[in-house]
Amino acid sequence: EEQTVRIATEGAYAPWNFSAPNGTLQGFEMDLAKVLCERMSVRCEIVAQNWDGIIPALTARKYDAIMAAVSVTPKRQEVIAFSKPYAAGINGFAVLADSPLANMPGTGESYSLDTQETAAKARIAEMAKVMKGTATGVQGSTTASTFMDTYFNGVVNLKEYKSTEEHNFDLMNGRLDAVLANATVLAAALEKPDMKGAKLSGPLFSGGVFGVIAVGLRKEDAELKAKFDAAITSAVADGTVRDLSMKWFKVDVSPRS
Amino acid sequence: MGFAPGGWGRDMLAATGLTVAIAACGFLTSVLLGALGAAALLSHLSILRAAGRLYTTVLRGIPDLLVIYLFYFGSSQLLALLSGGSGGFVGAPSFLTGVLAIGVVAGAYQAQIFRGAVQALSRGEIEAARAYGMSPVTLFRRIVLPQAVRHAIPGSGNIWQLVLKESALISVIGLVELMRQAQIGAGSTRQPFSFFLTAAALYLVITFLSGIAFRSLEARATRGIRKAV
Amino acid sequence: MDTSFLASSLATLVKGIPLTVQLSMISVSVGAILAFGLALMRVSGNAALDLSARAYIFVYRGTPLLVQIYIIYYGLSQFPALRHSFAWPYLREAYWCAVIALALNTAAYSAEIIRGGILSVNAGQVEAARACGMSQALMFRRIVLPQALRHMLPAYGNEVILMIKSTALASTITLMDVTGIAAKLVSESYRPIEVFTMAGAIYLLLTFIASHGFSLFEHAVTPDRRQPAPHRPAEPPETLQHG
Amino acid sequence: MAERIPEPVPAVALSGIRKSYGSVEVLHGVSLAAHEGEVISILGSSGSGKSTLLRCVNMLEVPNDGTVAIQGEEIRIDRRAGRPPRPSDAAQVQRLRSRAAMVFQSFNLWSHLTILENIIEAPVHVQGRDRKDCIAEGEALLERVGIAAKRNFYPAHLSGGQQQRAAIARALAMHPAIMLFDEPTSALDPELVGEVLKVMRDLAAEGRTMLVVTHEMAFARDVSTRTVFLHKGVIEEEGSSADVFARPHSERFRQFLARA
Amino acid sequence: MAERIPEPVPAVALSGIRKSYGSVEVLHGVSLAAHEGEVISILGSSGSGKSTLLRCVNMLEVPNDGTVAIQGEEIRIDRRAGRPPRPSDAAQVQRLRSRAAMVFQSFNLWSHLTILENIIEAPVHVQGRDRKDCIAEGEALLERVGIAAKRNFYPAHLSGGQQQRAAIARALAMHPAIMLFDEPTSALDPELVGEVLKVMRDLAAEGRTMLVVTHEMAFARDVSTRTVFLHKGVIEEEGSSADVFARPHSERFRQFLARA
Ligand SMILES: Nc1ncnc2c1ncn2[C@@H]1O[C@H](COP(=O)(O)OP(=O)(O)OP(=O)(O)O)[C@@H](O)[C@H]1O
Ligand SMILES: Nc1ncnc2c1ncn2[C@@H]1O[C@H](COP(=O)(O)OP(=O)(O)OP(=O)(O)O)[C@@H](O)[C@H]1O
Ligand SMILES: [Mg+2]
Ligand SMILES: [Mg+2]
Repeated sequence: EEQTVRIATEGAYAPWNFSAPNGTLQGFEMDLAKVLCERMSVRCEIVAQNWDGIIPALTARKYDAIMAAVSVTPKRQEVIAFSKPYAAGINGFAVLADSPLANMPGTGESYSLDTQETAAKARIAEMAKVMKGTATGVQGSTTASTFMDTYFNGVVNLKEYKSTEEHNFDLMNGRLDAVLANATVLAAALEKPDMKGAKLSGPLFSGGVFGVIAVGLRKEDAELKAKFDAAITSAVADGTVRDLSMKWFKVDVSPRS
Repeated sequence: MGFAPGGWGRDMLAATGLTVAIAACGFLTSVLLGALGAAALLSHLSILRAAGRLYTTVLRGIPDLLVIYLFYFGSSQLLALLSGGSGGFVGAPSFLTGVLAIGVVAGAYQAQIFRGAVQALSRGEIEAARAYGMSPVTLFRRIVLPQAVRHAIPGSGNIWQLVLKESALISVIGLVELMRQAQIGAGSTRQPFSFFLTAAALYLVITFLSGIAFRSLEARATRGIRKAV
Repeated sequence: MDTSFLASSLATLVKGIPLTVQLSMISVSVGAILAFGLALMRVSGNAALDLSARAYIFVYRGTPLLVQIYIIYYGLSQFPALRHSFAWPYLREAYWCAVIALALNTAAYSAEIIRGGILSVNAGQVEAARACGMSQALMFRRIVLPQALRHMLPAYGNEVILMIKSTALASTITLMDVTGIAAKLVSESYRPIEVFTMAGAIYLLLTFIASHGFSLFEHAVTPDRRQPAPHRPAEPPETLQHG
Repeated sequence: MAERIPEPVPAVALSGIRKSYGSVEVLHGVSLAAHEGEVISILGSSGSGKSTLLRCVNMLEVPNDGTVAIQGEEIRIDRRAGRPPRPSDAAQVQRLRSRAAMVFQSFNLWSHLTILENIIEAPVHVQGRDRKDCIAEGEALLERVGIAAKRNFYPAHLSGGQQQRAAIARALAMHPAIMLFDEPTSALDPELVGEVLKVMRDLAAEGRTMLVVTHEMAFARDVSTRTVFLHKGVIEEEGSSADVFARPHSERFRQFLARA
Repeated sequence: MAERIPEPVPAVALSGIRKSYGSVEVLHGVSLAAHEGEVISILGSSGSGKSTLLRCVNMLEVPNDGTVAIQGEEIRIDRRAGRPPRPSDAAQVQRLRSRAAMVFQSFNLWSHLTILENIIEAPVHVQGRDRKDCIAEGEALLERVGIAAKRNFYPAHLSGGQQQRAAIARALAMHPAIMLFDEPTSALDPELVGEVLKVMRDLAAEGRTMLVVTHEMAFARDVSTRTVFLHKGVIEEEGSSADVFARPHSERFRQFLARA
């Protein structure tokens, strides 16, 4: 008999996961979930859950897995288990095109904090000189805020927002000089007319604190974790993840391993 | 927005319905608990008074979200314990837990409002009811309640509004009410303004309709009362 | 329970108290003044005043505070004219936006409470004031308000407590009050129950102080509900008055 | 001696009633028994404790000392130290109260009910009588006190005298065995005073027990069987009305009569 | 003829007063003038409109028709169609009211103020007099009505008669030129009635104008200069008190006197 796995997502983080009118869930992770479930030969049920309660409800067994662009962090690992990663976290800064930050050093480059740490740190030091004292926004409780705390502590005036739209607003109306967010999300936002005049500036960062994005699972469900690991490994290996990534983000976020 | 296929209208309306349902049930619960709480606060038994004070102080004092978490995760743990297994998620139904959590919090506010309303009543009229042999229940039902309603309506109307907004917190336990639906829409289309403004407009519609109900209740409750100002 | 974690969270959260208290106090006081004006408009008997106050209350009670904060903080900044006006240095600051939003919101709720208090004053009491030639204003100040105050204190106490808790929404517009810090701690530790319990304890303490203050105040202004004090402080003796 | 003849049980028996407000004692041990069918007038100057005494009969004020018995049944009072005394058995008090109707000095009509509703309230909801019957009877009573036209008015829209009459009708509608009247004619014009006193005389003839606080000397002398003069919380003079008015013992009461 | 002799200006002049509640008219065109120093008793059965008439004098009820003049100054009334009439000039009404103190049938003491505070409230805050003086005077007044011991009590803790005396003291403290009394002795015992009537006699001797709704025939006959008998909203009998009681014209008033 077929096993049912309930997967929770936020349903409000386009283009990773979002809802269409009438509640159908779509996005990169939804497509990926379908692929993974097929490969695990289980029946999947996807539920939408507010971000705020998403981890407690997992441990309370309301569902069995989370696919909601959750980054793997040591703190989260104390509470839940993670599968093998299915995406890398790539983040970048957006600024107004007519601001002094418009062409920060390293624009167009990208650095991995794992493999190119020294070079990345050198770039960060240069950027810190330009960004000193500016107001920078990040979404709270994300890897972006951890990155700023780690590398720009005391340099910029950091403000935390509930969502990326909100800091984008404040970037556009001049309360902020720069925002740092997931590059996929920023790229999607920059295409919209209301963000005309904003652009990416400085290098893209991945690895390190940005870590990787994986399926969140209960620690005791080792068997399910094994299944997910296997399915993800194969989907990464045969390029499925890369294809989905190009389809939804127009960049490749598949984890390099 | 809009109702065409691909429009969000239908979802927003459905969520509005759920919001009204949660709020209405939560409000009724709060009225019930508030009446009990006020009775305790006004009791001549000091132990009941203390219990009433504890209830109103603690439940008004701690963040509502915490109460909801405790009700939701607490009740599911309790149910799991009772059912003896640690199998799947033994779900206390979200709707019920949400309504209870909201009702218990709002009840603490209602208790204070009812207490104030009762204390504003004419002592003489209460004495008359006692003198005619009314039991506390009859006294409450026939004399205190109809008159206290008059003093309590403006404050209670505030609590109704509170409950209506509070229902938004229920989304953390997985119900898609109006505010959560707006967030979903905002995050999915990346157009927060249109969604939040629509939600605000829908809340206003609810307020408008419930305002009519409250006003007619108030008019009924003030029959025969000479207005001071 | 991990007591050392609880203790360290508490130590961090405590830093948010000054902001939470400031936001509460400023918005409650400003809100009370506005509410008083609105309540007067409501009972003025002047149709235009009544209607405009009613519309204000309708809109502010009828929409979620979160949306109001959102509109004041993000919505207003959409207008370039405003961004170039004298008000922008204030509206630019999340702090002032939060104060404005909270004060405007509590004004609507408090106005209803004050109106309820005014309406519960007995007609005979007002007639006696009119009959001895009190002006409307004097009557309000000396007779109606003191009596209305007694009746509305429980409901107003509710409102102040709600306000203290509502300041938590300021964290949605980047302010690091107790809730803002709590959210940050949760995101670092992923232990929401522990952190929120500690934050809850702080809010409980603040609201307890407020509600206790209200009980004391209510007790002080309702001597007529109690038996007369057996021995009032003695009036100064006759001889002293003449001396 | 007269051991075989059973003493009739008094309808109301107060014994050694003391009542304090705060630290001020306003009744200093008052004893009084009203037998069935007796009409007792309670006279006394303002502030002498008349209303308080009447309110002790139906436990609106719980005496700090002394006992109250209604139709032979003593009301049990819980007088544990350190808190105000109160009846031990609420149900008992309710039961006894529904046999003793009161007309208040300040009327205390229920402001949210019309006059007719005021009158049928207790009969229907306390005594559980049929609503229709009560309405018919209530209308007859209103007719009798001359305010039938006001039956659908709220108390706030009545004149003082009309309110007082409504309060009397409300008490009569209970068919109480015992009636407690606190200055029932204070707001009435002399014509109506006469009317109301006539009604009370009829009630007396029906054998109801009445305690009447009054300032109407004529009523005390001519209608009531017994007169009690209260002064500063103590009964100064008591006896059959005829006796008391003809041969007052107490100096204070003589003064009172002289000035009246 | 007598054109050169100026008519004295009446302290209170009512002319053609009509007052309706809803569709029921309770005063059907009442005219009445009280000259300085006059004491007018208003008699009438319950519900005849006495309180309403008195309340029209100080605009607590605004007449639907007719005029009210205080010391020669007519109160301007705004009677635009389609809404209840109201005074056009609030300041004028306040000014005139502060010269006419009222004792209410139901006392209406301010419940949040002690008795002494009740008494000094209007003198201090309306007339702007010195607080200390007012306190001294208030205490003297309380002494005079016999409730000095209760000066720091709240109204809820007073007996009916004590409240009524406090209400009288409150009115006296205003030193009003005109006094409106609505059954000022209803809650008092006969002794006190005598006292209060004596106070009123003194006031009359001081030349104050008084309108007194009363059920005390003795007061009407012996103290008041003029007596008015109101019946169903119409003045049925009016004249000098001596005349009216000696030779009543109206049949209705004769009946009233007979039954009293
Ligand atoms: N607010 C009101 N609404 C409707 N009718 C009223 C109102 N006030 C008074 N009335 C009616 O007007 C009539 C006259 O009332 P008013 O109080 O003047 O009588 P009164 O002569 O003072 O009687 P009493 O001696 O009983 O005090 C009464 O029939 C009363 O029912
Ligand atoms: N709740 C109270 N608190 C304190 N003192 C009170 C209270 N009620 C009554 N008293 C006092 O008790 C005394 C007796 O009051 P009570 O009402 O019995 O007088 P009374 O004989 O009915 O007078 P009256 O003829 O004026 O109505 C008064 O001096 C009064 O001030
Ligand atoms: Mg009395
Ligand atoms: Mg009257």
